[in-house]
Amino acid sequence: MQATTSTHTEAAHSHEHHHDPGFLRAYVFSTDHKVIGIQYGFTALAFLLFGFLLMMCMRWQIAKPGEAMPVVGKLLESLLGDVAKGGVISPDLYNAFGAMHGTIMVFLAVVPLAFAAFGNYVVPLQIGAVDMAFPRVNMASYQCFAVGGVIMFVSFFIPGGAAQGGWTSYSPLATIIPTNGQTFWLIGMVFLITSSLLGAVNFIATVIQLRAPGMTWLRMPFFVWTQFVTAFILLLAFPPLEAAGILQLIDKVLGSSFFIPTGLVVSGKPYDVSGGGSPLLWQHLFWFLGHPEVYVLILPAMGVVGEIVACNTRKPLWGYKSLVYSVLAVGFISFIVWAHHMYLTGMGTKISTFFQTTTMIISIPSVIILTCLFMSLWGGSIRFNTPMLFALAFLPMFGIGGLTGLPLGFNFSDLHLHDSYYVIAHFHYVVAPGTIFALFAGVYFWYPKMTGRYMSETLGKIHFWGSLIGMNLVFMPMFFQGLYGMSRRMSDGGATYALTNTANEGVVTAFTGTVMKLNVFVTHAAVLLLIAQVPFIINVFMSMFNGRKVESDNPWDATTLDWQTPTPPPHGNFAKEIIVHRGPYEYSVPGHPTDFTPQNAPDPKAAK
Amino acid sequence: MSHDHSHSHGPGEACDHGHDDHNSPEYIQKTIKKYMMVGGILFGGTVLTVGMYYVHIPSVAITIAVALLIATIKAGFVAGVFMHLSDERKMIYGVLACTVFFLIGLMGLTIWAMHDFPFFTLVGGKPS
Amino acid sequence: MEIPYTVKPRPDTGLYNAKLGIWLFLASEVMLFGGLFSSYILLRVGADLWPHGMLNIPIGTFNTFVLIASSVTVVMSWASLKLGKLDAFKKYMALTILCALGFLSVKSFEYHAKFTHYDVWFKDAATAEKYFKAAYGEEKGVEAARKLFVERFHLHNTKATYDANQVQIGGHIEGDPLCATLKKLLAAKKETIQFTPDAPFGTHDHPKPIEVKLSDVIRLSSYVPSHSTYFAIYFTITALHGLHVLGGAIVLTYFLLTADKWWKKNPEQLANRVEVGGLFWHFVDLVWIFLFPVLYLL
Amino acid sequence: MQPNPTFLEQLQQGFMPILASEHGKDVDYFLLLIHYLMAALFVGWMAYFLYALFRFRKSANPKADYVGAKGALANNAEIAVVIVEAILLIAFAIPLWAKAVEKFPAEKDATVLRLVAEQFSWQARYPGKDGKFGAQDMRLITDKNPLGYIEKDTAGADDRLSPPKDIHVPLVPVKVDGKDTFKPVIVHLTTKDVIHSFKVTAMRITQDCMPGMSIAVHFTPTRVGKFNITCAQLCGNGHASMNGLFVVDSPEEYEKWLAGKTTAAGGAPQSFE
Ligand code: HEA
Ligand code: HEA
Ligand code: CUA
Ligand SMILES: [Cu+2]
Repeated sequence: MQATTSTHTEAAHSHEHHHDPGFLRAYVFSTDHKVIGIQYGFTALAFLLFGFLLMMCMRWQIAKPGEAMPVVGKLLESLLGDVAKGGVISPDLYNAFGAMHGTIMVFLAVVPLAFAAFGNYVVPLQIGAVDMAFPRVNMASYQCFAVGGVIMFVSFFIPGGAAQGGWTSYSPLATIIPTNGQTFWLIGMVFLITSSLLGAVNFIATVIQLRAPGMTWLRMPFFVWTQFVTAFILLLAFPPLEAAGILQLIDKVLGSSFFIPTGLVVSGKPYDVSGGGSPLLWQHLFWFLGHPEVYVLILPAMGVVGEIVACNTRKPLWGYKSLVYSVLAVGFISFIVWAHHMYLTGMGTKISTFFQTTTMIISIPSVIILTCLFMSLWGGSIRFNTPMLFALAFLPMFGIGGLTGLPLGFNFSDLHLHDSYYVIAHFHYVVAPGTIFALFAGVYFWYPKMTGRYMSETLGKIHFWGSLIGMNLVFMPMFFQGLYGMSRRMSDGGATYALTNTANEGVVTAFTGTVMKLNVFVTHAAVLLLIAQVPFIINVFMSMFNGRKVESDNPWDATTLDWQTPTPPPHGNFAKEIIVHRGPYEYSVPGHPTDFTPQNAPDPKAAK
Repeated sequence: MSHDHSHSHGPGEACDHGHDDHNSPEYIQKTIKKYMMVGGILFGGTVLTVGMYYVHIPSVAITIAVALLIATIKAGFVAGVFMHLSDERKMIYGVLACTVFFLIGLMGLTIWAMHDFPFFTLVGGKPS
Repeated sequence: MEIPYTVKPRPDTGLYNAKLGIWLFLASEVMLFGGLFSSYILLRVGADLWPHGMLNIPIGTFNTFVLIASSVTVVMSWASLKLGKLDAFKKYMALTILCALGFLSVKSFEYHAKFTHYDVWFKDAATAEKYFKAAYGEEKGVEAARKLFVERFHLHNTKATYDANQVQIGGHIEGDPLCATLKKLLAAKKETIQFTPDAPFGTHDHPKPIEVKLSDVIRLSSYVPSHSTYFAIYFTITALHGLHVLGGAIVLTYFLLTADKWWKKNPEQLANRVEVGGLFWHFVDLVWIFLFPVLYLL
Repeated sequence: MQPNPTFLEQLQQGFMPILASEHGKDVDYFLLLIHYLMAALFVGWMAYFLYALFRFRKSANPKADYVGAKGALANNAEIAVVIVEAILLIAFAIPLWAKAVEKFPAEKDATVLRLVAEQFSWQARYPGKDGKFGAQDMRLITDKNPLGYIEKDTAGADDRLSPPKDIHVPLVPVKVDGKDTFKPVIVHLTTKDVIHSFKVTAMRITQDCMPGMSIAVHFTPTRVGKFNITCAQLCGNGHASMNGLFVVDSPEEYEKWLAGKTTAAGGAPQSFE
């Protein structure tokens, strides 16, 4: 530990030789991977909060169909006009918020946070590189992302509002809605996709080319592996969606018919286009990305959890090789399961059998990954700090989400569950208490490296328990609602189908009081969840100034290279040249004086 | 993807190709001849394809197959010689192999899915 | 500390960074165009009528030659650098850029020709017949129109049949307006248009202009994306390809203009940059090698 | 008809809506099986998880063990999951799908109707005595002819049109291979505009209506009653209110209902009330 503190002073010393690059160069147009990572991180967190707030408006409407939203309703009316007349969220606005909640959460919050922010900050550090392979491409990637984000954000305020076709933007609906929201969405998506592609090229090249001497493939931390595979998924799955987006844009703007078949009649009038297209084509191209995309959301999260579990159990990850191979397998198979989102579009039996089978096959590597992480606990010396709590909670939460993917994966049970709240609950368990918890864990874990200060443990624990309880109260009831037949994307929360609706008199499947009461319950739980985020926000900002200072460069006594740098790492990252001597998780090595052996610590045998 | 490098060498060690030969003037001179030849082949292939169109082979299937075959051969020459793929590093083959795998998945499965569609389409609004 | 392997290859991979980078980028490009080609196949296979011979083959062939030539010159420019001949490099690179500009200008003429060529659909078979006779003569008129239609869609080769309700007549509107539509013409308070029909199949002589009442027309469209899925996919793919040509040309021009500076500073890096730019350029050529037969010939 | 059950009572019936179709039994059974598997895995892993967290907490186990768990348990758990999934897939999902969805009954032995979705309503056409639908052309659609039937077509002369959002089928007892069952229903689904999805939870059936296509589904109702049709695919701002009634009548009531409906294509649709 003495050694690391001395590198600290050394770095501080060498830092003085750098000339001051000026505020703009240092923070806005920086090409340093750490600055870009932090830029991504804050933008993504802001969008995460924004996406959540959109959902709170929707949850209000689900719980109280037709009633004006207190306070916020007025604000929405003055900002957005008639779509929020009298503070009531109209179906148009509900659909716009729904589509944008999905889009923002997936493309503007979780991907940038999990992949771009953590990836940018941590991957070069963990492989012992001085920066990304293409720093300027890295900056361009962030700028494309920012432009895409601005376009998405602005689209709320254009006449007619944001896109209303769901995050899946199925044609013909997305094309037929006369407002311009969809056009903005598509242009925004083209920017976001371009950003991800640039990022992916950069990540892959960095991992392949810039690993420090001795950092062989199987000495790379698990986190780097997950990012590497994620980058490949982005690189190869996004372009077909970009193609599809361009086609839909041309449909929308130039009136072509890629996704519009002949003979449509909209509002009683023949739809005036040439026809001859296919709505299924859009779905294929969308889900060709859409399914691999969900692994883009989960793999980096698994990587974060792996790092934190290893460090806080003080022992090597169990089955490191199986983890790596499983991640590779997930990456490959994720490209050939996409049509399980399309079982009920009338597809033939042969093809649906194929996709059911691949869907079951892909669950196997997921099971292996989770099993390895669970088994890693055995024999550990577990420290329950905040990052570890979130990382531990990830495991059963992802487990629930993953397991409930199984009934959806068989077309026979999907027959009943398709497009119900069961699906909503399934994937939120994976992405919200799953991925988001892992990301929280990552923030708490790497914060000391980024700032030189810890986040508050007390606030952290309040945040953790509030979030854990809140998340489960929000999403667990949705399984029941889904089983009962409650459909998703209903702007009135299913009131049309409720027994209280007089038109449903005598209808035996009308929603009973319980189903409708659960709506209200979930909304209350969501409020609790929102309140539980307050300590986090306070914590992030306050700890920068008065958090407890780290006592060394390696505050968690971790083995990977990201902790063998000065704190915070200077431009160029490492104070001296790094040579890697061993695997990533050499914790509690028998006979070693400390319970961790950093990857770059000289080989004791060689020293003799 | 790339596990063939599980015991990768540190920098400074010998690499898997005699790289310097490839930069020698004699070698480049030789390749220039190759480039000219490939240029010729590409021209010839184009003439052949267009010629075929004017000859008008009765079977559409054969026309398509032959035209695509010629195009693939031409593409092979461009990629192999102009883009030096015939003589590239393993890493790049790995990347391209993944790409080809996914491309086949994309094209093959969507086309299969569309063909395994048991239901008829409405043409001009009429069931056909 | 500097980023390693920007010029010299990394020993264990044998690659310098940019070369790996461009190949990764090209991999994603393969998927992009792959997605578009898949769309093309699905649209075409799903269509009852897919037109044929709508594009000018000699021009397309010429452009193919231009691109192939540019591929040869760009690889020669790299080889020249490797041989230490800066002047030869400049010559070849300039030729490449010229080819790119040639390709683009030919393409824009092709586009323009499409934007000013129209198809007109009539409200029913009887009306259509009336205009066919006016265009191609009393006795042979219907037959000539039918022949044009059959040839365009290769009806002798498909299951679809000649449908008098769908028949259309192709040609030019007086004054060659750009991208006019029925809506625009009506909005301009037009009641009739002067229409020069296409030459009958197998000839090159346009018949005399005929007068078409807009009230007899149900649809009128120039050859733009909204005309049919064929033109939609044609314009999408070729425009995207055109953008790649343009982007490539800009980058290559930049290499040409800064060559002297780099030659002094680091000739090897210049050669690497040209190699990487060339890889992109060859890829653009490679895409065209497929586009040409698929869109023009098949 | 149905009293308002408490949460507990609903939990006891698996939180599933009333079941009213033949294959629905299989769906429910299959869902139950999968949830048993999921529950077993969840409970097993949770027990392990909590135990491990407790036993290996820092205060109880200050020094971690470099090697950790020895394989068998985990491997066995993985293999078990694989086997159970394979069984579910091969022994249940695929054959059940083939039985329930793929094998269509003959049209003459079934109640056949053509259901057309539009923003935001459902309307059905019944083929009448001749069992043949009149030809249809979307271009003819007007207010008076909501489904675009060609009037000249004689096959359509005895077709009947349902009011919007009110679809009826009869419950006709029949014997198939000596077993008592009911007459199956075949629904040909189309849509005029965007994608909708025909979902009748009581029948355990969901099927997207794809523009430009006609897709058939079949199921066998097993009890009379009024059930909800839900539109399960986002189709615009009226998506939430795009409900409909799927009424299974006794044969007599069905005939009575049908008799009142218009026949000619040109007939104005009756209003809902
Ligand atoms: C990160 C996101 C993510 C992940 C990882 C997954 C993982 C899986 N998903 Fe999910 N899915 C989504 C996000 C995700 N999904 C989204 C966003 C949608 C909806 C899109 C939309 O329509 O808008 C969706 C929809 C969706 C559908 C379509 C449903 C429908 O529309 O009708 C299907 C169907 O097959 C499916 C299946 C699966 C399967 C089989 C997995 C498998 O990979 C899961 C494998 C994991 C396991 C099997 C867990 C193993 C765990 C254990 C064995 C241990 C258990 C221990 C404890 C519980 C303590 N998903
Ligand atoms: C990654 C993806 C993701 C995430 C994280 C979430 C998170 C949440 N989602 Fe979302 N959701 C989707 C993706 C996601 N969702 C998608 C794709 C759809 C389908 C859309 C469609 O139909 O098209 C959907 C739909 C959807 C619905 C269904 C709507 C409908 O069908 O009508 C509901 C209903 O309750 C819902 C609720 C929630 C809730 C309560 C959360 C909560 O878990 C949110 C929790 C959020 C936080 C805990 C944020 C904490 C962050 C901060 C506090 C930031 C701090 C900031 C700084 C420090 C600067 N979501
Ligand atoms: Cu129709 Cu939703
Ligand atoms: Cu999926």
